Amino acid sequence: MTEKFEPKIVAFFCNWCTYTAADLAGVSRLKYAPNVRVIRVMCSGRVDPQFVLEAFARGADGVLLGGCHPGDCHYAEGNYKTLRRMRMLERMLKDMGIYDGRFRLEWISGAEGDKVRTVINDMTEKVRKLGPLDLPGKFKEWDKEIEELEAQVSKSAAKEETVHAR
Amino acid sequence: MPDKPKVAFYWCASCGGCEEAVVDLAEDILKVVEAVDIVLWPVAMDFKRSDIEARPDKSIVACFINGAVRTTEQEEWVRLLRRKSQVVISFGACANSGGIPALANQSTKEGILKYVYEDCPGLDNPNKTRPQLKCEDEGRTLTLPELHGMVRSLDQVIDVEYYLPGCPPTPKLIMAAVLALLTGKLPPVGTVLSPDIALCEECKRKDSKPADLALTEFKRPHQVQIDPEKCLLAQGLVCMGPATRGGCEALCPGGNMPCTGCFGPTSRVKDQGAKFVSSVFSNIAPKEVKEIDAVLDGIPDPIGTFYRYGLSKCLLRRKLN
Amino acid sequence: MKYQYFPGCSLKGTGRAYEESFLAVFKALGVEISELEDWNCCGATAYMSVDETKSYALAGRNLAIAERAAEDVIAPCSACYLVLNKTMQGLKDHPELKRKVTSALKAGELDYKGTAKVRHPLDVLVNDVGLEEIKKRVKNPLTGLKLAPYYGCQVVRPFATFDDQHNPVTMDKLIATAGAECVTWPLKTRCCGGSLTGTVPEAGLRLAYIILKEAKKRGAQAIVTPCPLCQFNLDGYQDQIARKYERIDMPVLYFTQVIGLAMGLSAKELGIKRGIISAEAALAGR
Amino acid sequence: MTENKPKQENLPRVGFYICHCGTNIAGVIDPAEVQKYAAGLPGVAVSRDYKYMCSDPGQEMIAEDIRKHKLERLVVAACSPLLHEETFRKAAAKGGLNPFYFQMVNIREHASWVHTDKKAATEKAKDLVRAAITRVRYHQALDKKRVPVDPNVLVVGGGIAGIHAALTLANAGKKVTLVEREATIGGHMALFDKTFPTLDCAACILTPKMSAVKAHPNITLWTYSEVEKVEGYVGNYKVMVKRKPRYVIEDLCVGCMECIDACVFKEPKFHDKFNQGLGKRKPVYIDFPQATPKVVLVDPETCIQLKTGKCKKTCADVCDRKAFDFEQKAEMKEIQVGAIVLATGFKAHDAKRDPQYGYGKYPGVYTALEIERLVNASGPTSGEVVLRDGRHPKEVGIVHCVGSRDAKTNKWCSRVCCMYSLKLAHLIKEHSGAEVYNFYIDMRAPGKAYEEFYDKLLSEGVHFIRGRVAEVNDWAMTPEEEGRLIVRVEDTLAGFVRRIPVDMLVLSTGLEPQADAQEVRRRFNIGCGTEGFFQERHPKLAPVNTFTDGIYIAGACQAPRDIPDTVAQAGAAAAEALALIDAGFVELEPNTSHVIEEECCGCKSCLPLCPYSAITFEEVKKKAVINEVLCKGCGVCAAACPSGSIRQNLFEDDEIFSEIQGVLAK
Repeated sequence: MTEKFEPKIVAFFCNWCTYTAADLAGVSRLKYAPNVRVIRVMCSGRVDPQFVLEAFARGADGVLLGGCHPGDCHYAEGNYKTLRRMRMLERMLKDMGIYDGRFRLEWISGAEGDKVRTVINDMTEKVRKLGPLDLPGKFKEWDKEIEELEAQVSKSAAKEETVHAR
Repeated sequence: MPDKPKVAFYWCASCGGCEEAVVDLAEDILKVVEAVDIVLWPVAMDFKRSDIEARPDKSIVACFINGAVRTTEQEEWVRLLRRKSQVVISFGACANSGGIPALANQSTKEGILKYVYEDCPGLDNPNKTRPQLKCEDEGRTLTLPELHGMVRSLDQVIDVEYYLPGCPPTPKLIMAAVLALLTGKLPPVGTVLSPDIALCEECKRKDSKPADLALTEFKRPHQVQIDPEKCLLAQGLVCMGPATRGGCEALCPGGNMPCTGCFGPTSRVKDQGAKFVSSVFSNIAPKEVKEIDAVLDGIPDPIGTFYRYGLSKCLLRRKLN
Repeated sequence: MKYQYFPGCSLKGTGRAYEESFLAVFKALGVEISELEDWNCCGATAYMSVDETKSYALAGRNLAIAERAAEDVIAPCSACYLVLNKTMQGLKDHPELKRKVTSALKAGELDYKGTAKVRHPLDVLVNDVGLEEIKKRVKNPLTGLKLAPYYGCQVVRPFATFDDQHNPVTMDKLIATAGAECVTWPLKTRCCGGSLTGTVPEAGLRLAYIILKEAKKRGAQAIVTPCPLCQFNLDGYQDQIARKYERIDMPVLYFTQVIGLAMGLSAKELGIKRGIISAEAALAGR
Repeated sequence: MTENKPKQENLPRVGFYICHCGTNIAGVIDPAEVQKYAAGLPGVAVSRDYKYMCSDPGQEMIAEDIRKHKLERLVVAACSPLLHEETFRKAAAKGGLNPFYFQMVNIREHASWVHTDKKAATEKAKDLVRAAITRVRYHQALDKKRVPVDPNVLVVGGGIAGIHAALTLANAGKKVTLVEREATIGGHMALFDKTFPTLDCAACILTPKMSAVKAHPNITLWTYSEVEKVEGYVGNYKVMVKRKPRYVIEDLCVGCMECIDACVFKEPKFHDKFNQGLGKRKPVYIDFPQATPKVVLVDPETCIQLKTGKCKKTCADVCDRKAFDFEQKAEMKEIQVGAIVLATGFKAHDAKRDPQYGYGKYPGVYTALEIERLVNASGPTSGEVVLRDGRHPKEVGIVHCVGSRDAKTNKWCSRVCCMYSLKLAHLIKEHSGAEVYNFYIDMRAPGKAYEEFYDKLLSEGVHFIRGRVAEVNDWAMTPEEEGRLIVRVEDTLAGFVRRIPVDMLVLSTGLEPQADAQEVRRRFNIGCGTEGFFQERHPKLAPVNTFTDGIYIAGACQAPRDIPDTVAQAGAAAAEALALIDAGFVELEPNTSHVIEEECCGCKSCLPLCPYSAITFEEVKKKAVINEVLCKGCGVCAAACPSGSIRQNLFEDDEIFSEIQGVLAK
């Protein structure tokens, strides 16, 4: 039996625009896919590319970053800093084999509750089509080659020790 | 004469530069040799694996291992040395974070073998012969170690007590580590034996760094006449100094070349490349996507630039296929 | 200074005086001009409205040939100038169109990259050669001559970046440099009748008449234009206009002829006599 | 690498609470299941679900549990933290816990209200709860900082907005410094003859307020001055003001204007900026008779003494107060204020940017501001509507939306042009008897008594032609058109193109941001919208606040607006400033960043990132330092510090990493 794959998406939303927009979507009772887990930051500029990598490494199938529209940042220009570094991060992710919209940067103002819905639904569907990324599973898979040897070595070591003891 | 403490040196996937660094201790090396018994040092002395296997566990006081772990043989060796040693010091960038060899984590094992034995220009291998792990020759069985699927840092294979950073570690840091070992004045396990503050602290160009870089272009060192006094980032060169642990006394910037990050990040940072990107690209000038991209185009190989010595320690560990 | 030259059909036909004066003036200014090898129809005329893709391919072929050399291309005919620039822009904006055109050109072993630069001689004279340089060579200033600068619709709209779309002034500056007086009027870029003179003559002739009449009213002794179609429309239909409205007798010159005259080139070299309405009286009477 | 993970056995004791919010949450998410799940997570000492956590009993339950179970951390899963974070922080404090040992989980707006699949919503709630419980272990005890507020106020801009704000504040007993760039206050309003829709005389309502400013004991008026530099933060701004030299000592001049008569130039011959160039002035001049302060000034560009040093100085000779000082230099003044009101106004659109209307080419084309002066009784023609060539116009066209609602120039509607065009139509007709044609796109008259004013104009026989003017030229096609300006326009109501000959054409130019709005906004550390007007904090709920606390905006510097709205906004800005001052202090959210000195390498990467200049470089130690009062807590610097040496309170790396791990750990 194959269950429908439900992607896990970690979102970083800025307090003033996108998080507020997500609240607005709630107040407006808009319905959208339950696949996104929002982490609140004061500004999208607080999002360190390390956070994005960490989210992927810990099992996110997608990472969404939401900030104020250019020119509308609560902190004047934080979102430009986000944009600049995330453009580079996107290139790096691509070089590391993570692309096709698994990482997404969206400008959503506090008034755009509906955009929260459409972006989340759209991203969920797109990531669902891509299938699981499952880095924790992959890490385990990759490390099997050393686990095998670890087991072997420790076994032979145990044997050696007994020989030695004799 | 009481037994001198036993010390071992070993190399895995490395260039030999770390061995050079030990030799670079110059006359100081005599003090070391006087104080300890070297029981293994493949580059300089003839010991066999069986010699180590024959030693009791934990009988080696300290073992310095450089190089990344790429093959089954290296893995066997480091596991063996771990068992025989009280303290393992991960020595140099390759052991600490994969180093240059870890850039191979952008390719698959098959991809590498295929390129090396089939596709590489100038290759004369019409039958596409590849080395075999095992073969029979005149009745003897010959074996070769197998390549792992990826390059690992030493601590991704065995537990490690200390780290000496650098490509290679500087003689000064090596000597300090050896002295600490000999005197027993050891920091907590897991410590990197170098100041936990970024390189700019000790860089002579520090004062010339402007507050706002507002970079509009990145250049590679061969493309510019480098001003020997001025901050290299301010000259549009990718200098990893701000995101790199100090301790080398800014050797490269002192030699008119930008820091490429071999000392790895400070203890507060998990992923050196990502953190550097966060910092330096926040400070470029343009605001429009097109213009931003034009600036980024100045860095043709981001992974090779920001993870030159640390791809094994990238949070993603390797390129997915 | 070196340029490639794209004549188009007009400058080899009805606009021969334009070609003659253009080449003569540029030669006298020491600008090297070499005609584009194996050029074809620019793609204007009826092509654009019948089959846009073919029209782009035709223009694209000229551009691909031009790209082989490093020099900018001068297209004196306004229609050629417009179509070539339009093609560059169109192929840049529409990848699918570009794919079709480039594959058609590939069949002819041509490679279109979009690197050519198509210039108008007005632009080159004012911005590359420079008014100072031209002024130095004016031997025979046209003092006392009153000229109406008439740009037509195509040269500044919509691709030109060298002049204002509403109120172009490059030719005004050249006229002043030639020592003549420039008439100010609001019809600089109004329609000359274009192809309507051939298809709906009652509309086309009226438009040409409006321009001729206003120029005369404002005291112009001749109209000066950078466009062969405008020149042909305004010059060639004055008999018909006379029958329908009134006789105007307004010579219509190319700006290159005006500069040539001021530089002391002969009327013959400049093809002055090729005009249907004779300019001799105007030029002599000043 | 080290990770300072709290050890399993010493985990702080967490109290977890999930709110049903009636059925708002419980209708979709199963609170009991989440509560049971949380109880099994490491470190959780108490786990409860309750109908309304935000109610008094709910809060009391938390406080009680903190005391009874010695809770060290608090997690509440309920609505949005933007709604009730403060409520539960207080509940924590009531129980004796530092309020910042608290993390809130939003399972209402972000889950129960937006999902229908109950199982998936409950799973999502568990993930979010786990993340918060993992995160809260890393929380630190924090305090809110209080800073005192200086009671003095700076008002920048002496138009009607600045005047009204300054008077309101001064009347409330606050010391106000009003800084104006021009030689007189009054702004654009001082140029007008009448104001719409009431047609009261602008001077009659404005000049008393101008005099009141000058006379007010609480107002220091600095005209011909500009703010050069602003430092500091809410409640504590240090402002540098440059006072340009007038070459006349302000305190000595009584404004008798005898010096103007005595000037060696017998006739006025220089461009008169105040009269939009329609009149002339001398090198020593005063903008208009009611100028405030009523002090003359000398223009260094045209004064012979100032240009050559060789003049008979008849002006100075005639001054018995000895007010002239040709050696005067610009002076820098420093003031301390707690709040700033920016009322820097607008700039009229440059009609030359629309060449099709022929401004600057045909002398018969005027801008609306020129006409304001022309119809003004105290203007250069004493209110006579006369063309530049001396003729009296028989027909006048007024083109609306010049530099407004136009993709080529400004997209926005300038809001006042329809109404002032009506006013000018009325005044022109009244003063000259000419036929007046209004060319409009839409007639916008949405203010009190505005539509009625439009009706009045219609009944006065002013012509209205709906259509955007295509072109204006002097190309006559008939003898009647000779020598006149031809307006070509599509009459969209009649459905054909018309040529309308006029003698005078008025361009109703729109309102634009001041040319230096960007520099000014940077100086004051506030934002501009895409069109270049100052950005309000919230378009509806905080229209006079900016994103910088303590700096307020009023009038047309924020967007085009008319006089009634400007005055209302100026009053609002003054009230906001008073609210700040009278509170006496401001409390700052502790989510600020700080540099760990011994970890900072002094690379300066963080310095340019801070839009508030909160980060400075300490030159002796060569380390970055963050002023926590200036810091607004965006965390950009913390994200960008390449060696991880900047921490943001409440959003530390450990906290966010643990939240990521928590949300994904399964």
